[in-house]
Amino acid sequence: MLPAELRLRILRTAVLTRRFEERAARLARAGAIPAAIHLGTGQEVGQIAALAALRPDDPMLYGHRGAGYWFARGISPATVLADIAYREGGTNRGKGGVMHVVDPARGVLGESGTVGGNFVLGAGIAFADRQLGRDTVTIVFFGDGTSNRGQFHEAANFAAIARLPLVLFCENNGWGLSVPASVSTSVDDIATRAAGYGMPGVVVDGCDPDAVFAAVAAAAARARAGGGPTLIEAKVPRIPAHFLGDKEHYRTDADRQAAVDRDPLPRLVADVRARGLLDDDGLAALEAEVAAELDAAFDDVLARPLVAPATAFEGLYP
Amino acid sequence: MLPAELRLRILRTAVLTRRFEERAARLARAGAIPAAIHLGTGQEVGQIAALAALRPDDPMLYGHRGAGYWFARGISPATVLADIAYREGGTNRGKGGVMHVVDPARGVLGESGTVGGNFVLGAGIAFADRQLGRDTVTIVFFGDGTSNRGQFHEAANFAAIARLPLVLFCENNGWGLSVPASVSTSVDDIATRAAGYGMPGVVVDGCDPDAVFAAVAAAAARARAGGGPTLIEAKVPRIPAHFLGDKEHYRTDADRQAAVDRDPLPRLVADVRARGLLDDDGLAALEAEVAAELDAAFDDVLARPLVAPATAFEGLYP
Amino acid sequence: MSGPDVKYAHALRAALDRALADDPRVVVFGEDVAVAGGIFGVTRGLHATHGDRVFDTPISENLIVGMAVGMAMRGLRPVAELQYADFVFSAGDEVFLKAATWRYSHDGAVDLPMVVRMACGGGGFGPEHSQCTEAYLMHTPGLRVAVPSTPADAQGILTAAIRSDEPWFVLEHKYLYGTSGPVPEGDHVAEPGRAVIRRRGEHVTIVAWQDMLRRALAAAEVLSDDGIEAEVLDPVTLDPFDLDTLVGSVRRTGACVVVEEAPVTLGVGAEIGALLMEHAFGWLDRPLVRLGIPDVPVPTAEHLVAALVPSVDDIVAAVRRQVG
Amino acid sequence: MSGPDVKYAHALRAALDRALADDPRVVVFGEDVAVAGGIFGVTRGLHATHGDRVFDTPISENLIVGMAVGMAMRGLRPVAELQYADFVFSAGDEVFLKAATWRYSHDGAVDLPMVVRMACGGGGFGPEHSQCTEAYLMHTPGLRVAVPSTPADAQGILTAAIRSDEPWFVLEHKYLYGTSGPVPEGDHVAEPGRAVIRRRGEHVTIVAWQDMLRRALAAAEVLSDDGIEAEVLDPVTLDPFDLDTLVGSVRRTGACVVVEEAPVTLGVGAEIGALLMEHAFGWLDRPLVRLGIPDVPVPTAEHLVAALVPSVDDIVAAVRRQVG
Ligand SMILES: Cc1ncc(C[n+]2csc(CCOP(=O)(O)OP(=O)(O)O)c2C)c(N)n1
Ligand SMILES: Cc1ncc(C[n+]2csc(CCOP(=O)(O)OP(=O)(O)O)c2C)c(N)n1
Ligand SMILES: [Mg+2]
Ligand SMILES: [Mg+2]
Repeated sequence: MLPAELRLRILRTAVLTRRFEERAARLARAGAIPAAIHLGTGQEVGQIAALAALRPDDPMLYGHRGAGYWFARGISPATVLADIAYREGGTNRGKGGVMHVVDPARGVLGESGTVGGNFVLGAGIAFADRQLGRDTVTIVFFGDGTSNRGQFHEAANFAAIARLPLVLFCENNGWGLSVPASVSTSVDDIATRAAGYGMPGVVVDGCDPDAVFAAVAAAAARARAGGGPTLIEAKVPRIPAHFLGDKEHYRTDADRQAAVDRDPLPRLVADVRARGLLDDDGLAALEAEVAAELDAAFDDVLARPLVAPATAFEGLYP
Repeated sequence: MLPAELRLRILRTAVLTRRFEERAARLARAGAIPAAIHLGTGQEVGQIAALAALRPDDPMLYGHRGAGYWFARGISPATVLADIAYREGGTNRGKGGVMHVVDPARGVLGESGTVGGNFVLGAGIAFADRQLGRDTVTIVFFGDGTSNRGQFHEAANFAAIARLPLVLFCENNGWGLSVPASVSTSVDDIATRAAGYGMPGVVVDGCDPDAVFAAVAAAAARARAGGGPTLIEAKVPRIPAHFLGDKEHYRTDADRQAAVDRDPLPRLVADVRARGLLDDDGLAALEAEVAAELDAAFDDVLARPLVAPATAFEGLYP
Repeated sequence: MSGPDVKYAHALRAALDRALADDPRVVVFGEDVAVAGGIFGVTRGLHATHGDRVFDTPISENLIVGMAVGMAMRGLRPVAELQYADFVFSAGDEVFLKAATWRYSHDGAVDLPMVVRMACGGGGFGPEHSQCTEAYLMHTPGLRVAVPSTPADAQGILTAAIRSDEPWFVLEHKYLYGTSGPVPEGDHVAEPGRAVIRRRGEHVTIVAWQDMLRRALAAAEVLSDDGIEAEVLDPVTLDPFDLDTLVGSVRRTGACVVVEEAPVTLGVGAEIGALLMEHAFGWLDRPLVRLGIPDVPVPTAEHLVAALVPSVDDIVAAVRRQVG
Repeated sequence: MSGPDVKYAHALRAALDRALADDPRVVVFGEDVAVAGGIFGVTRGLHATHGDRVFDTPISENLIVGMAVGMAMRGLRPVAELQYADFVFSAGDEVFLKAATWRYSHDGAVDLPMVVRMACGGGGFGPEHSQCTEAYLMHTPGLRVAVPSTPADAQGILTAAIRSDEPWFVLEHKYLYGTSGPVPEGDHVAEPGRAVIRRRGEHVTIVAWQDMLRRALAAAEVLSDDGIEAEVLDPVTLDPFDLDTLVGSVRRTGACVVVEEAPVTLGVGAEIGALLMEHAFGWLDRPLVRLGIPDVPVPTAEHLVAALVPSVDDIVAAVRRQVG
């Protein structure tokens, strides 16, 4: 069971993520910032709980869904917004935008633009860290749709052989863009594929931070002890459309509503309340604090100039 | 159990294959023909038995190991030798050599030069034939080493979803060139990976033609009835070196001897003898007949000119 | 060109729709092409009309292209979609080593009547979703490459590609999907390997296609005010490449500028330069000018992309420098 | 160049051996590189000397290159082997979309000190095991490309590549592995981006590398008997490319022939042609001549390959036609 402080920290980060994304989406819809955002609504609690089970410097390659990964590692909303909005003060100065937020000191190493590229890069990262005597565990986040790329197979096989300190964390939200997992993926649980590599495969409720935390903690402990990789599949709802402009013509209202009903954030709020960790006032204070942080960050960043055009020529080589 | 006539046919084709390859290897070592041959010694019985369980027009993408695939489909030794030796009268006139023997009317569709390319092509072939109302079953042969390419994953997943009439036939000879399967592949039985795709996975003794025939026949019947793909793993010995020039520095004599001891051809000979299907005279006659056929074929083909240099410019487009 | 105005995306759709209706061997597939109608909307409605011959695949690019090759061998006429032209590398083995070589390796035993469609170019998508990869494809013997710039050519060339027995790669520019132009009614097929002179002029030949063609035409108007009349040539297909029309134009004008949305080094402009040396050396009054992306990847921010990709002003300035 | 005669393959091995000995961050991996010592024998003995830092991978090309990218991000200095240069497409996503873009996408937050070695060219291997894929790599911003032709350069450039913080692709020609030449003793490093004039001459500049360099040098001897003195330029690396040495040579000779073992269309010769237009237009007495593979894949039969790849006679004839 999560200690109280950690549970509250996860809640705070999840609220920060949710509110940040809501604001960013609003601004993007209004045309004030670029719209290349994939919201993580409903997946952020699982993402944040997973990262809470790792060390703050454990290498991570994140997925494309949301800002939770970065906030969980302490990257500031202003920094992330600067990357989204191509302003000075971000991490990639317009080169990578929201897809390539990076902070190696925090283990935030990036994301493959082609989904699934993370698998093989992650194997290399895990190999390198072990080889260099670092006792880190590398985590790779990916969606259910992404699991069908060939790189999954190549990386899973090698990770198992080499007993790499690697956690393959699948966020199965039942959709790969417009294609339901039932159409794209030949098994119900992607975790069942783990057996084909001789690695443990675990299914968890991705809306349950305790379950996610426990699964990742166990996988990380195993990996750090030399036991090799684990495939964790977190079942999560897909609440938002795939990307901001997506009208979801392909989806029924009932399916969307079912996802909304699984939203882990109200559940987590109810949980901390039930545990007596936070009352109405505390929650209001948390929301107010987040709002103030975001007000400041958004005001600050949106007042900054766009990165200078000349930066386009920089960064290719040392 | 194989009917007597079929058992004898398998034996005859296996003997033809073995003797053909022995001659080809001898000539190649002497520099009389190109040496780009990977011998199928010890794997040919399984290959031939597998194809005996299919219709003569069922599409096949073969592996790189040996001539058994082609002889099982009735391509003549002269034709194959012409391809190997870049003479007129082959199927690809020097373009593809031994790697790309082709005869669409016999379902012999070719081989991907990059091992593993067959998986995704095979999915397309199986899809096309079904779509075009042909009730064929497509078979894809591949080695244990090859199974670790990403294309395996992509094709297996889609084949299972689409219930493609496809048989994935793995010839696990324990080696991928110099790398033992234990070093390259994270599970002992590649067939265990089938469960991760929701398809049946079967392990058979690839030196036992009855077992191979039964497994392929069952898979084909299932596929033809709309039941989808099957992964069959035939355990076979790797008797020869990987390619002709390979000195096998990486291999112990004991391992090589263990493979030789598993040679299915003497076993099949003993079997037909024990069943009273062929006596010493019959066997001698079979060998003599094969020798005569090969004498004629080799004399014929090696007297032919090399394909004309101008053919290099032909064949790219219709 | 006469006919009603049609959007580029709709013209592509019309080509697919008609091909599906006319020929039962045509199948259309890729990620999100069926129910969703494609991430750029090109295939919208086709699944409803044609059923399972329009289907979604998993996120498996090797499979998408490899399956097309396998299907084509057996007589289907697959039209596969890769969501972005950068993904030719995600399916690199199948594009460059299978589609390109299979017929040749097997000495023509099978044809490959297949098409791969994909969206290229633009800004805001980042280094892995923005590339115009035509030069890679053009360097590869065995692949046919189209870069249609108008709705009419989009429909005509895609139709020709589907009816062809050769493997075609059709690059569709993201910024063109929403543009309109006349498309002939009825069965409209364009002939591959025929460049189109989009504007006549005597002082310089500008070669450009897709979004760069629009910029080249705009630049030509600006230049015209200065008395410089640019001829603007749209190659339409890069393989086959219409050498005659290029050489004819440059022999008239004596100067050539190539504008492309790809790295300059070994971009299509390099080939055009070499071809002009070989076929128009004596006629060239001045060296070829290549405009393209300086040798960096395509960044994500639109304004950074704008700093890299040739603009109307860049083209005007380059022509003035060259011809002036 | 002084020093004992060493085989090209051994020179490469010496570079790897020394790098492994000097720098614990260096790892060497790929298919069959460890116990077997590589299918062309380059890595023989390294596993015995350096243990698990030289290791075999599964047949998983995406993994091989992707892992190198991931390792490099974290401070290892991976030297990966792809068995054949054609396999850059089997690992297409990782080569063209990861190694090339990662540093830029993340604005330099990490360097990619990685090397991918691979065997190219030759005959008898067929369309998927014979290609010289340097033009594809050279068109890609972010990748460094070496085509060493001598044992000294093989060792020197591989050493430089391993010590560099940039992603290097080193093409090793199959027909050169067995050739010998002097290699300086001690710590021998070559400087990337420095072309070498392999032969001085005043009438024409022949640009060639690897097996075509050998043919070009043989052709130059034949031509010399006719009184035609060819200057033969070996670029050594294609990215960075030594423009100055090329331009200097062509300004002296006034003519240029490029010989390569790859399709002519958009081969490296196209870029050289365009560069010469841009930088030596007034000095060129005659158009560039490009010799390469006509636009078909590489067949398997050696004698068919010989019919396609420029021969010594082809080079002699082309130069005579051009200069004569
Ligand atoms: C190789 C590749 N193919 C396709 C895409 C386009 N694309 C981006 S996200 C996505 C869907 C991913 O689905 P999933 O992995 O389930 O993640 P989710 O969006 O559901 O979180 C697709 C098709 C891509 N970026 N890369
Ligand atoms: C993509 C690719 N990688 C590597 C090779 C080189 N290669 C050819 S056969 C082979 C070993 C294959 O092993 P396996 O699949 O087990 O077949 P076997 O030779 O044992 O029958 C290798 C590495 C290739 N042809 N294609
Ligand atoms: Mg999903
Ligand atoms: Mg094997």
